[in-house]
Amino acid sequence: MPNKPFAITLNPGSSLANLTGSWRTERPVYVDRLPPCNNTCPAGEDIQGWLFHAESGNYEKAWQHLTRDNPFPAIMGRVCYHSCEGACNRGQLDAPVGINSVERFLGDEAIKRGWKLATPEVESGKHVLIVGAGPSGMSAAYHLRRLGHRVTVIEAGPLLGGMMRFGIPKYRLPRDVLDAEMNRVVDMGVKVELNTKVDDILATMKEGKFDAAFLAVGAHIAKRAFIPSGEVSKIVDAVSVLRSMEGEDKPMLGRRVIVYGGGNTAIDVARTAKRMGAEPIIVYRRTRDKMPAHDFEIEEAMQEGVMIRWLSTIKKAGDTSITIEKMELDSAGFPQPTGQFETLEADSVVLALGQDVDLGLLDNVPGLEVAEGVVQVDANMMTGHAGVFAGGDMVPTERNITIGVGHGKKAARNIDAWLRGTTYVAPPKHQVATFEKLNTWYYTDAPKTVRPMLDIIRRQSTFDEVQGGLDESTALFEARRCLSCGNCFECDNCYGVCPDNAVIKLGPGKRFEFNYDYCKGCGMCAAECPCGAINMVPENN
Amino acid sequence: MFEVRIHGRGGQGVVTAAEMLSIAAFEEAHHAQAFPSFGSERTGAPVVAFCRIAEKEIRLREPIMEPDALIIQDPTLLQSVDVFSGLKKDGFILINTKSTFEELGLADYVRDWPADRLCTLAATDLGLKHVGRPMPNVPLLAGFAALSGVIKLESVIMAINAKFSGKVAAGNIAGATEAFELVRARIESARKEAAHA
Amino acid sequence: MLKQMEGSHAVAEAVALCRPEVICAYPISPQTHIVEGVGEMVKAGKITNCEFINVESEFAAMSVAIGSSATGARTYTATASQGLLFMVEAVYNASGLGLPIVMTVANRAIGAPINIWNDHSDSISQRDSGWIQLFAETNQEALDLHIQAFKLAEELSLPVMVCMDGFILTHAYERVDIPTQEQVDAFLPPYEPRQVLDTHAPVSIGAMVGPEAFTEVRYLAHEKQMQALDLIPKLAGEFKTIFGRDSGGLVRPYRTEDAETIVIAMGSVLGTIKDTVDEMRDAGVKIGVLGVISFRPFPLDAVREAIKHAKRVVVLEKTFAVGIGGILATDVRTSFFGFGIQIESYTVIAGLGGRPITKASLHELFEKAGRDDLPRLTFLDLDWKVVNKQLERERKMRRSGPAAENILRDVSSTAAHLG
Amino acid sequence: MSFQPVKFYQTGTFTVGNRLLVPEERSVQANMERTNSLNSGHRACQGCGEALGARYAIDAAMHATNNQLIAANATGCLEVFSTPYPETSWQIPWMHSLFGNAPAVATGIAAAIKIKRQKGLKDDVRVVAQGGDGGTTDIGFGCLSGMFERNDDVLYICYDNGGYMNTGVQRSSATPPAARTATTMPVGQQPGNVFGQGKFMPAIAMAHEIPYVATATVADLRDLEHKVKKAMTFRGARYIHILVPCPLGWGAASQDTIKLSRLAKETGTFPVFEAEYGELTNSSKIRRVLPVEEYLRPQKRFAHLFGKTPAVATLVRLQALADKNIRKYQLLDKEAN
Repeated sequence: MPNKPFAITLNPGSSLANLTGSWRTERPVYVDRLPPCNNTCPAGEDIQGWLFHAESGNYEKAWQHLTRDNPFPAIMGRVCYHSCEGACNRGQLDAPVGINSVERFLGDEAIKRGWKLATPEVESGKHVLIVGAGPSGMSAAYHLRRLGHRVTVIEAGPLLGGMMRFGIPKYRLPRDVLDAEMNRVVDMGVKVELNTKVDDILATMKEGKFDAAFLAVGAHIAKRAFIPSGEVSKIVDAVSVLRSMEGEDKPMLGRRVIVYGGGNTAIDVARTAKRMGAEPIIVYRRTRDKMPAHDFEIEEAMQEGVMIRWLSTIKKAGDTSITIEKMELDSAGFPQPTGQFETLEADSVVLALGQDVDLGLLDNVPGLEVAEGVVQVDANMMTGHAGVFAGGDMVPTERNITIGVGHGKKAARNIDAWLRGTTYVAPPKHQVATFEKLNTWYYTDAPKTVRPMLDIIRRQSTFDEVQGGLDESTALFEARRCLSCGNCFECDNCYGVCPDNAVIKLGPGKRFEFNYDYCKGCGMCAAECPCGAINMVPENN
Repeated sequence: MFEVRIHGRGGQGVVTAAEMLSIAAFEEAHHAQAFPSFGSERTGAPVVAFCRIAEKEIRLREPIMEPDALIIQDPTLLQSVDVFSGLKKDGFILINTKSTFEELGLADYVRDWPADRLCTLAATDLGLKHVGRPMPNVPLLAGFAALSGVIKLESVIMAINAKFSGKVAAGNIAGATEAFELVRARIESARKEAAHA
Repeated sequence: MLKQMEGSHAVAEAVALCRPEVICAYPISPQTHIVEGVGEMVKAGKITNCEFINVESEFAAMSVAIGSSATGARTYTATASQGLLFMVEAVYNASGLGLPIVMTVANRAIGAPINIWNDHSDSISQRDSGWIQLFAETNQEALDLHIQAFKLAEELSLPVMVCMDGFILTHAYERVDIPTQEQVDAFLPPYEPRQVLDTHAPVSIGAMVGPEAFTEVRYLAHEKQMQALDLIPKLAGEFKTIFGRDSGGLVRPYRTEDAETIVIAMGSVLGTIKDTVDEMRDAGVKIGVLGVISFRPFPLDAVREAIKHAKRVVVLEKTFAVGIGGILATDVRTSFFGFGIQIESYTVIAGLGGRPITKASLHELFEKAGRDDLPRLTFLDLDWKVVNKQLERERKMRRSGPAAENILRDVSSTAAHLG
Repeated sequence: MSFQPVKFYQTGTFTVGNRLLVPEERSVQANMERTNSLNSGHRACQGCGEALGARYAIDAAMHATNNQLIAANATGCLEVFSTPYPETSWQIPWMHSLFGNAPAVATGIAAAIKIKRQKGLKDDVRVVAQGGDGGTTDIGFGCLSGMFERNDDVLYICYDNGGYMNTGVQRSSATPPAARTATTMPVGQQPGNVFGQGKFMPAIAMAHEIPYVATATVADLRDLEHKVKKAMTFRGARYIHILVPCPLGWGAASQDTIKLSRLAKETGTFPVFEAEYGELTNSSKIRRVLPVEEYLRPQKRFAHLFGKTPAVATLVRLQALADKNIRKYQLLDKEAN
């Protein structure tokens, strides 16, 4: 600057010559953490990932992202017990993100708009047998097909869906929704054989020249309990009642229906009975908080007029009545008889005491081990017999649709690896993004959107779907409540709050980089990162 | 060089009078230098202003200590200020008053003075009459022109026009003219008396 | 065009002719008439494209000037005395930043005791501030120096102080020749800043400079003032070509050719001295005068050249360095010290706080000097009676009271009659 | 919130950026092409609130003026750390003159610009002056008041960190009561800065009835940018007072700068509001009211209040001051609370 007065006048921005990064004792680094929703999802969905696209209003991309892991968002959005929402960090702020409702919205949008699942680019030439067209089997079919394998599903029943159809009343899962998502998998080129029971798995595999098999038979056999009863007493099991709802002949239960049990099936059956004009009473031996059924379902059932007798067991069933004994909880929380009895009028008793799987097809499989009514599998979901995998209700696990769907995915990945002669290794999990890692100040106050509920009168008398869906604006709102725990969502906070302009913004979708030439290591970026995606680590000298 | 000292009180236009005197002299192609007593005098306080008139550049910057003429704008100053300090013998004295030198008690001081170098003029009244304000400075200046002959009435009028405009200028010109005539008449009668004496 | 007008008004006219763009000032006697004059001209539209800002202090006045000058506007302000001291921090800043501001200082004493009358203490207190200081002898010169000052300031990128004696010049009505706008425009081109706050070429002005470069910055300021020693006479020459009169320059000798005694002084007192010298010359005394116009930069060579044949110099200055004596005198001695020139030098402190410097006193002074019968340091017309009385009082009493008020009481018998 | 908040978005308008907003509604700081008026390489301490506030404010002003901006800067930390010889961090025309004269220098710049515009300059160049609290409330107070009174076309921005941090953390007239500084040590009968002294410059600015006065903190960027941009829609004197924590002077962790700003606002200790022509027009409401302890406790300058015997009486007085701010500046949203 020869023309400017010496030292008095300086050229702009020349301080770039001064690399203040040398002051640093700690450096910020960008990290990705595992959001608790993803961590919890039995189906292994990248919930935060698909919400990200939904937040932008790009629902098809969100759906595509979602269905990478789970092909049934419309079903999930209705029947999943959404443990993700229980884990959601937002729950500690106001209310969890309504992940389930957004998922349903995406699923419904996909059906409405006819979005298609991705088909494989290359065929592997391998053929996989799947036994059972329930959530686990159809999930596996989808994933294996995506991976390029030929898939044949053999189903004993007349329709696709398994327990999704025969275990869940239509007021919770309308059948057109179920059919749409099942058929979409079939449309990928999955072969289905209905009304076909596999009696000997190895024989069927050999006959069909299958390279591997995935066993996904549902728990359709009701558990029985001994109840002294008269001859004319009408005692049926819940699975049969629910199954018969799908056929032509509706079950005849009478007006006063006693449902015995405290699980979700008990609730389903009671609510179904209510819709058929009955006055159902659930008899359960423990208290409400001990009831295995989900509380919201209990609440909905009670709203609809289902009566519940807590702390009661059935001692005797007569022709038109039953005798129950009152129970009390001991200090360990177990129910103990009190010797006090009561008589309830009853036209029928429905037993909802749990179900077992029919394992007859496995009788002659070498190496395969069965214990406590379920098949033992290794970490890769393979049974003791090479090439035979199992999942869903058949293996030791909690039983619900989402877990089944997750098993299908996991099995598919392992089957795929096995077919290629390798072993599937899941990518390492990031550290979970816990609530204290977040700076929640930055999130707008936004209470959860309440999904519309059907009028109580209609709920008591029809099988119309109880819970409505979100419309686009509410779905968008709900998606945008996501905190993006542990993963940069490009809020620009680090870029903005750096007093030294030492954060480089790389552009939409490309996130940021630190400019360590100037970063002094003050830690403000990490402190003010809303989602905990920046870590401060000591400089190594 | 002709040196004039003007005494008055703050608010009576003493400094303006000196300045106008210098303008009048300048209009007659003289060199002139007017300056105040450099004080921060407030209204009512004794004020002095000076004016030098010469035929060449005036370099001298000292106060006028031996004036050729005195204009006294307020006769009450006679009690408190040595207004006659350094006045050259036979210098001009013009006093704003309705009284005579004798009535002012100056009979002894001016005993040997030529009568045509002494004059009193009720200048405040003239100011009131023509401008509506008790400003004696312009009538005195015109009176001084008549008394001393150092400047002409026309030059005083030019100085008035340089300092004032509109009605104020017109009033001042009228006042100046009347004052000039009054003083000239008195001087002439004084001279006649002196000639008769 | 010849006009009879007040010095302040003449300066205002000169400033107006220089097409200033920003004028800011805070009133202080005896500068007020200047800024009132330019303020009215701006308001009346006589000066166009000019912003007149009534600031809240002298510190603000100089600060506003700094801002506007750095933004490329030709900037003018005026002050005096306490006002100059109040803005000192900004005064140094303006020169340090090399901003070509022109400021009139209507020279006035500095208190305490408070005193509104003329001497040079205010300007001289800023002799090391890095400003160029030019002292006007007459109102004509004051007027002319302002025109030259803008050109000088802008060519060097240094601020210039035009110093004129408060009241003695600022309030004196005398004849001045007001140049035409065409003449001024021919002499003074539009301001082309060396550095400017420009949104299209951003720079940082006024950054901190550490030990590694500060000396160089200061040296460069000195170097610029050395350049001014060449530029000031050159501009005076150009000025004469266009305006037809001698004004400005570094020094102005008067009857020094064969002078044995040369009186050196600055400002309006030179006129009284010249009158005295003329009278002494008429009496056959070989005496001359050297007026110093450029006090900063101090023209060592020009002063030496003017006095080298004299036997003695009498430096008469309207300022006083308490504890040592003369200031101008010290600079004058620097001009010939070490050059093998034998000159007696006498320092005379005169005219402090408006004390009139009379021909009578000067006659006596110069005659004494001619006989080399003068103390090295003389206080012209010092009232020893008053001084000794106060000293006596202080010797006698611990609580002798405020000196200035005592002295006023002592001299009150003579205080009333003259200004 | 003094600006229209964005509703129903993941982070609304609390974060610096929001990918879901249309570009025009995004903050200046979110822009990849933001000016970085105060560039990297400056010598501010780690976590300097003033460096942050200055970039926020000046970038916003640059944005609002289409990059036609000149800044005058008072002496102080900002000036010293931004122009270490022979470098400068400023990318805009910038000038430092003295400690106490930034408002007047800015007046001069604005005057020069006005004349240049009269003479044909096309660009509508605007002027900001900036300084710390010492340069603003103490030594520059006279010049600032003069600039306000004349209604000069200058936006003055005060970065308030509550003391003379540049010279080693001495008390200024903006130092809060009870705070420890090097000249108000926590000793004696009334430890720390005394109650009842000091001045709140925004209220004084309002008393001048200038077109626009606002306060802001570095914790709420959108609010700050909104105010700077709004200030630029006015002609005449404008004043923005930004609270900028000083990790050194406050004895706080470098990463807590924004957090402390937030707490200052949420406790009512620092009222965030806007005023036009002397009248309060808007208050940034407190989102979740917190007791003043939350703000004081992380700062070592208040550590003496939380010793073995907590200074309960002092805390009560400080809480009362915050409560007064809440009432006076209407900091609670009546509907929300």
